[in-house]
Amino acid sequence: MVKTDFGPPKYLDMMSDLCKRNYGKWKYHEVLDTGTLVHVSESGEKLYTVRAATPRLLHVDTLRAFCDLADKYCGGFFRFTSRHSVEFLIEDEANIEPLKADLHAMGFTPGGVGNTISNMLHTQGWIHCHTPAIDASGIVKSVMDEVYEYYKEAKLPARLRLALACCLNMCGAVHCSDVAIVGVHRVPPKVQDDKVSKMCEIPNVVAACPTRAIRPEPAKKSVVVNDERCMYCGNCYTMCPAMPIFDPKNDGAAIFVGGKVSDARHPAMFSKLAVPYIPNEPPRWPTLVKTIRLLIDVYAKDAKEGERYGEWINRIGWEKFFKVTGLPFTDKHIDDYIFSVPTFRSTATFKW
Amino acid sequence: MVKTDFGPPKYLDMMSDLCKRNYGKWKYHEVLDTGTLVHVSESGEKLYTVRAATPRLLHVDTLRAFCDLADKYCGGFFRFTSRHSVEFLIEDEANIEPLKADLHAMGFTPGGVGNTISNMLHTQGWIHCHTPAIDASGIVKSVMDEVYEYYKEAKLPARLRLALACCLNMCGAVHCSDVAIVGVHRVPPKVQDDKVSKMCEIPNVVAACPTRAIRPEPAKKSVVVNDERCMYCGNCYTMCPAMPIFDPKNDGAAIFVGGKVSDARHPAMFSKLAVPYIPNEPPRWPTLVKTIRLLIDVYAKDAKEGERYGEWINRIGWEKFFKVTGLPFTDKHIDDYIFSVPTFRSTATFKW
Amino acid sequence: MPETRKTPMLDQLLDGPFPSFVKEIKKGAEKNDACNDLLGQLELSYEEKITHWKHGGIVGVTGYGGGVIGRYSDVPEKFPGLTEFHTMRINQPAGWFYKTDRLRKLLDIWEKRGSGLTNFHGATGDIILLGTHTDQLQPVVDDLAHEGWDLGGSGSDLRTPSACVGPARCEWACIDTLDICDTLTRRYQNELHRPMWPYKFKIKVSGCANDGVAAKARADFSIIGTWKDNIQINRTEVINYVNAGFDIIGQVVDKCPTKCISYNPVTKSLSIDNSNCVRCHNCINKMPKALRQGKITGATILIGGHAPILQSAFMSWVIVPFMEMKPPYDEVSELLEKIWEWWDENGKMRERVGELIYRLGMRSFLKATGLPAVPQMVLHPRTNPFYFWDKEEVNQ
Amino acid sequence: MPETRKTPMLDQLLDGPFPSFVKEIKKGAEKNDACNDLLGQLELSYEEKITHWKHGGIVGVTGYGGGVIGRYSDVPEKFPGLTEFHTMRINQPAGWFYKTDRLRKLLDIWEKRGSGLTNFHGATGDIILLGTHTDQLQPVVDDLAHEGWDLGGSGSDLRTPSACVGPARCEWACIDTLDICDTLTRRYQNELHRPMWPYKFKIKVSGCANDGVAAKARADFSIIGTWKDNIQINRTEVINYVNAGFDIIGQVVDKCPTKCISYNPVTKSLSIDNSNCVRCHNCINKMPKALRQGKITGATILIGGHAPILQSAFMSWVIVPFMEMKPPYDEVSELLEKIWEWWDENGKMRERVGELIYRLGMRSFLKATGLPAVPQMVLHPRTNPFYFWDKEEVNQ
Ligand code: SRM
Ligand code: SRM
Ligand code: SRM
Ligand code: SRM
Ligand code: SF4
Ligand code: SF4
Ligand code: SF4
Ligand code: SF4
Ligand code: SF4
Ligand code: SF4
Ligand code: SF4
Ligand code: SF4
Repeated sequence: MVKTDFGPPKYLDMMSDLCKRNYGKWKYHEVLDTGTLVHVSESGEKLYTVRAATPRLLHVDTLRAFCDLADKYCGGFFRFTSRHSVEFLIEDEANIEPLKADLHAMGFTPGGVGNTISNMLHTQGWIHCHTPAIDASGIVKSVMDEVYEYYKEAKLPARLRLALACCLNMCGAVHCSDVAIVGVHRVPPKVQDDKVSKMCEIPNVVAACPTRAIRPEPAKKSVVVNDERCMYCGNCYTMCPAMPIFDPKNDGAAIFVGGKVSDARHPAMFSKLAVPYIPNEPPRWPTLVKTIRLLIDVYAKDAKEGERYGEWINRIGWEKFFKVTGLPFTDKHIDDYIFSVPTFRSTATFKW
Repeated sequence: MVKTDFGPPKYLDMMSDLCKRNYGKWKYHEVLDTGTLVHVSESGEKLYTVRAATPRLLHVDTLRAFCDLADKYCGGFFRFTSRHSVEFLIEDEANIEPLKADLHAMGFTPGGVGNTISNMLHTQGWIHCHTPAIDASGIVKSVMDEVYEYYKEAKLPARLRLALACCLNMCGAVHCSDVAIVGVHRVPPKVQDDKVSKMCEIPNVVAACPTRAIRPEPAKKSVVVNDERCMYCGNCYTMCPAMPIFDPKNDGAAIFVGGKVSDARHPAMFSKLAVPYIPNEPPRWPTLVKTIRLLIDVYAKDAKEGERYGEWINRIGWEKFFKVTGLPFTDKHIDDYIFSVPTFRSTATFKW
Repeated sequence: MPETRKTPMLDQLLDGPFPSFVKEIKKGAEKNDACNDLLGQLELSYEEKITHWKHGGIVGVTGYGGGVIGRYSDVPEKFPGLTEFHTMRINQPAGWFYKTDRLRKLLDIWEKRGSGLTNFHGATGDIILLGTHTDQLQPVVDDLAHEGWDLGGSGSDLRTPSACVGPARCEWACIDTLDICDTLTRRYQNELHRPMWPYKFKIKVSGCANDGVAAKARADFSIIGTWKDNIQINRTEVINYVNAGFDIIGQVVDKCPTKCISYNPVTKSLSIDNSNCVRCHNCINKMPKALRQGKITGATILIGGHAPILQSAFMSWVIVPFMEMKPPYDEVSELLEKIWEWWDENGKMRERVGELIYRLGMRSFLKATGLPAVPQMVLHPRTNPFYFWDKEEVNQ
Repeated sequence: MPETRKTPMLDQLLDGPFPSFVKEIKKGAEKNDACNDLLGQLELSYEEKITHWKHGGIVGVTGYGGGVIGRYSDVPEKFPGLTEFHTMRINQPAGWFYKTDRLRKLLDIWEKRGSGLTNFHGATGDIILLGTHTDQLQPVVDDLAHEGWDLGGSGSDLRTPSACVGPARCEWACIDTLDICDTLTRRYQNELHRPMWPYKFKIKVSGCANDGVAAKARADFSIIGTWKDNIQINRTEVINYVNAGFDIIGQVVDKCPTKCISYNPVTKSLSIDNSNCVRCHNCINKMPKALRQGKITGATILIGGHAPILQSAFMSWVIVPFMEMKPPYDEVSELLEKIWEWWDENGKMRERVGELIYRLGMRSFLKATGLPAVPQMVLHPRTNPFYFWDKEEVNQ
């Protein structure tokens, strides 16, 4: 009989003695540079952390190389972060620089600590998902190459979290990121009548549509989509493979900005639509990358020390945001979904 | 042939020469006391205004008495305000005090200017409407008697607008008042099956219910209400007189607080539920009056100079509001209607 | 004339400093049966905690569809004077200004043909004549017409617009509220008098952001005065305020929502970064002698306000950040008419224009009216990714 | 072994300073056909701007319902290595801590039986093993089990909980994030491995309001560390910060959301009105040596977070302002189980718990869980008057 339901390895078995000794006894930390932190315990013991961004998609050989570094410098222990950075936990201060040099040589230059752009959260894209409107990894690589200086150097007013989701399912915390890319479709699903009856449960498909754009077409044992009401969420496709919603000519990326999840200063906020659509331009998505760059540069220049992206916009106002970025404001920016009304400007106060 | 569609008398024909001469040329004003304002024109001319609250329900004889005062002191001109106060527009400063004395003698003591409680907006109640859950005028009288000192004396941190609507239709700006009373029902309508078919169009009645609590009952040529889904809005009764929703044992008043319509400092805000239910206690509604008094006294004591009711609560937080007022917080206070989710506290920040 | 009704409960509302509505009704009861019966029926309502008015009923007068609200007692046997007790709504003069001789005529007519009871004014702003018989409706209208008073709105029509006192007695009116209100009321008498829309439509005009007629809260179409250029500062008066002990930091500088005011305590001078001013009006409110609005004035137009029936209360939201407001106000009319056309075509029965926009989206509204989408329309852009593309916008 | 795929487009992603995922796949392609085909198929996607993965397909292993995501190429004739290319999700150790010898075992198994490609980690937090054949699923699971690695969640089940680094390396952890995460993961292995609910359910644990695992944004059930008593101030360290030139006014005093911090520049001392502190954590973030959280620690529990499908994204909201967090965390479990029961009973297919609460109301949720209504649950009370009364609450 196979063993089941025993769960993950115990975290304590994955942790160095130093971590265990000082567990819950950390007193304070200092940021040594954009790749290095030190945590000091009540006991006076110190733990150094070297962090480096990864593409998350890692071959076992790369992971083995990380293991080699951990064995060499960290007594065989390391970890990953909630943003898929790798972190090496060092007891001996002397190991910091050699480790960094080795990491750099491997192509994993440390960075992402403090007021930087840390690793960019993302999803599967064309590498492994069945519903993406855009690729994930290729865009992330292109964007991170472009804004790399902000990863390496602490030049931002506050930390800036980038994220990408390849479709509206938004796997990840994309909807609460400082700057987020989301893959969007722009045309209704194409119903493959011959397949619907075989592959899909029609009542479920009809019920799946949040705008009630789908009705049964009993004659064909299929369904019909009212194109006027469809806003391309793709939920019908999730329920019914016979309703593909891809369209290479029209799929692309939207950009949302100003979200955060920490409650520091201002409570967590959703990201808001900045750019409704940028076409797919593989392999390096130049328009998208340029727009992200612009969005970050304007913020870096205009925001005050300690202001996250959304806090900056809250201060200057959305009308100024569109002015200083030069991005067009369109009917798409105005909410017309369930919770729209509270987003309307029910006051005569605004900036010109 | 009857003359139709000629509209109201021209406002200019209803205005003194002084007003016409200085029309659009006013330079500044001063509050002389809680019943008196002076407006100074570019030309140096001055216009004094004496204001007094009225119960709005006025017999022609009272209006004639106002006309007499206007003839005596104001050259035959006077006006009403957007809150149904009466305003006498005086050219000769010497007329101010005599006019005030006469008004006082009539029972219409001047007040309501500046940081006071001005006239209480209200609706018809049992005097003239077919849908009220509470009376209007009797409650207004009882409340205003109780808080009269705040009408006469400028003892508040800012102006405070009271309003009352006798049912959820909320005729008036009740939903954006500092402190508002709203008549509420608490039990579903009673369907008079025999009358429905005669008096009502069933499809319209079914469609009228925002929570889809009503379904047709073809057997009886009537409708059935799903009591679980009914939130007593009374809209079905508006559409169908055979569905009365009154219940003397259960009708009563709710109190909403913290609204405003001016955009000064903070944009206009909706009022929010403070007390879900207080029973009808004619003729003087002591519990309701006591609760309003409490709500005003706490604000008067705790708010800072220049802070409207809602601004005060925004500063201290709703959790403190319920603490300092001692009012219970219940499941009723948590929104469960269309726009509920944005009102939930999606942050771990709050006060104990 | 029957004996005056005994009203022990209502009598308790004769006392106290605030003017008593019971006293008003009693004034009527002395000379009018209906008023006397009203006292009686109201006392009964106080005893039973329930209204005694029957549901609606349509009554009207020749040539008009709205303006009269039918009202019938449900206990006419007890209170025969209330068998019919209809309300009439009369267009108020803009700003609720009255010349006594004109008003007295109206009062006389109402005393003769109605109960003599009024509301000055109704919550919408009309003069409300409370209670008369069906057979008096036409004569009242005829008599009033003779004296220059016309009916107001009711039902699914335009309601009598209303406006704050504006330039007639307020230094802050950025627009001629009274003229706008009067012009629109006259221009749309047909829309006002003949219900033909999905539901009611209300217009209110406030001269500045203080919104003295609560337009944003209760008008489908709110016109709010504002300005485009810089707040005017009178430096001497600033110093006067400070010298008089005014808390300029606490009440003005700190209260500015965009923190765009700075004050120099040494020179006692105030400066405003107008590019970040949102024209909330607080600083001007607090220092009326020292600060004045800019000189390039006009209005912000907002849409959609209404009470909570049925989808929750909406406050009006911006659709035109700035519109010039010069007579004959054709730009407003053009916009209004486009809105009415779209609403009339698409609105369901009893769907306010704001609710229709909620249902069909601002996108559809903007297309119909030709208004451009601007960031001033929203507090913030959408947070969800569920937006539509027109066929012409996508690659076929 | 077929020739390495030509990937001119992907090759452009080998350059640049950020580590390249293409390089990772190429590492695999050198020894594994499937990886080589993955390169080819991805290049095709880049050319055609479309995914080449077919829609889902259910695959699994003995005794488990979730944890494996079926994946099939839609062009298997071109890329035979991708005919079957399933993903496996593996429970990560709490906090993503690894001992190299343990991890190497997992890597060896995956190289032997799968593509050798991984995600470290998936967005939910699992170890993601990317791509293997159906016939390898069971052997992978067996081999992994032998080394102490178990499957994660997928489908309508509990997903692997995740937690920030917490007390293992952070001075701000008010709760033992790792122990909570580990305990719940172990306790609910059945819920995690056997989809039986209306939809997925996610738990995330952050040690403080900084929310390092973005729980509020993406967990149905968010556990966030906090404290009840006063922030601890180290006066000497405050002076050190100031002397070092730290902008204490700009970064701490002015940024406090409730303005409850005051600073005396003369004595260089900071004081906090803790009764108005909302524990946003900013002041502590900015002066980690000078300020520490209180000593009475526990967690705030929030519910309902999820991405925008279908009713817009929800952020979790407060349901328990403060819960003590002592092992064995029975109070959390009791609450979780009550929530699951209610959701399971009432939820429609693919209705997240937050959406169910939206549909039925917090009232119904509170009744089911026995939690008391408290003002901390809302930003503000309702603005509409549309609330319900239970039969027992009204007079019959
Ligand atoms: C390692 C990690 C926790 C983990 O379990 O993996 C972590 C570690 C630390 N975080 Fe974090 N945070 C981590 C994800 C997050 C997240 C989640 C996310 O990014 O998706 C957030 C919420 C971000 C947001 O709001 O969108 C987060 C918001 C913060 C904040 C609040 C920032 C703010 O002002 O809004 C602080 C406080 C600060 O730095 O001032 C903080 C501070 C810290 C400290 C200083 C805590 C400490 O004393 O050890 C750690 C080093 C910070 C640094 O990088 O400069 N950490 N932290 C995560 C690193 C991810 C990475 O690879 O970059
Ligand atoms: C007469 C009237 C206009 C009319 O056409 O009838 C009027 C007249 C003035 N208002 Fe008003 N307001 C009048 C209704 C309103 C309303 C509407 C309402 O109350 O329903 C509001 C919005 C109230 C709200 O926000 O809920 C209103 C918000 C203001 C404000 C902003 C107050 C604030 O800080 O939020 C000011 C400015 C101030 O006083 O600082 C103001 C200021 C003024 C000034 C000083 C304007 C002026 O220079 O003449 C006038 C005397 C004010 C006073 O009473 O102290 N008026 N004013 C209305 C008197 C109603 C009454 O009988 O009391
Ligand atoms: C008379 C008046 C109350 C008063 O005591 O002053 C009034 C009385 C009635 N209103 Fe109103 N409304 C009156 C101003 C308002 C206002 C305030 C305003 O216009 O500024 C509002 C809130 C703003 C708005 O329009 O939303 C208002 C919101 C309603 C509603 C809810 C509409 C909504 O969209 O939420 C209803 C319900 C309906 O239309 O079925 C309603 C319905 C009614 C009805 C017709 C009752 C019904 O169910 O059919 C009442 C007729 C009673 C009668 O005997 O005259 N009344 N009603 C006001 C009109 C007087 C006038 O013409 O000057
Ligand atoms: C693998 C992963 C993305 C990644 O690249 O890391 C992923 C992949 C998929 N997600 Fe996800 N989701 C993943 C984390 C998330 C997250 C983030 C999180 O868990 O913290 C979210 C947002 C939070 C949330 O749960 O709402 C997320 C929100 C969704 C949704 C939208 C749910 C909603 O309520 O809005 C869907 C749609 C659905 O369930 O039908 C979805 C559906 C899917 C499906 C199953 C696609 C589908 O339509 O059926 C994807 C399977 C692809 C595959 O080949 O494995 N995925 N998904 C993540 C899981 C890895 C792991 O176990 O560690
Ligand atoms: S965001 Fe969409 S396309 Fe991307 S991994 Fe998630 S479900 Fe797949
Ligand atoms: S894509 Fe979304 S909106 Fe369009 S038909 Fe499918 S489920 Fe409905
Ligand atoms: S609030 Fe209701 S009861 Fe009162 S007047 Fe308006 S419609 Fe009638
Ligand atoms: S009162 Fe309102 S909720 Fe109840 S049945 Fe009537 S329309 Fe529906
Ligand atoms: S709204 Fe403005 S312009 Fe009109 S009366 Fe009030 S303060 Fe004056
Ligand atoms: S009008 Fe309001 S926003 Fe403008 S400067 Fe004055 S207080 Fe500030
Ligand atoms: S969430 Fe708080 S406790 Fe956890 S790692 Fe981040 S700062 Fe530390
Ligand atoms: S934790 Fe936040 S709210 Fe509390 S004192 Fe510090 S900054 Fe202010």
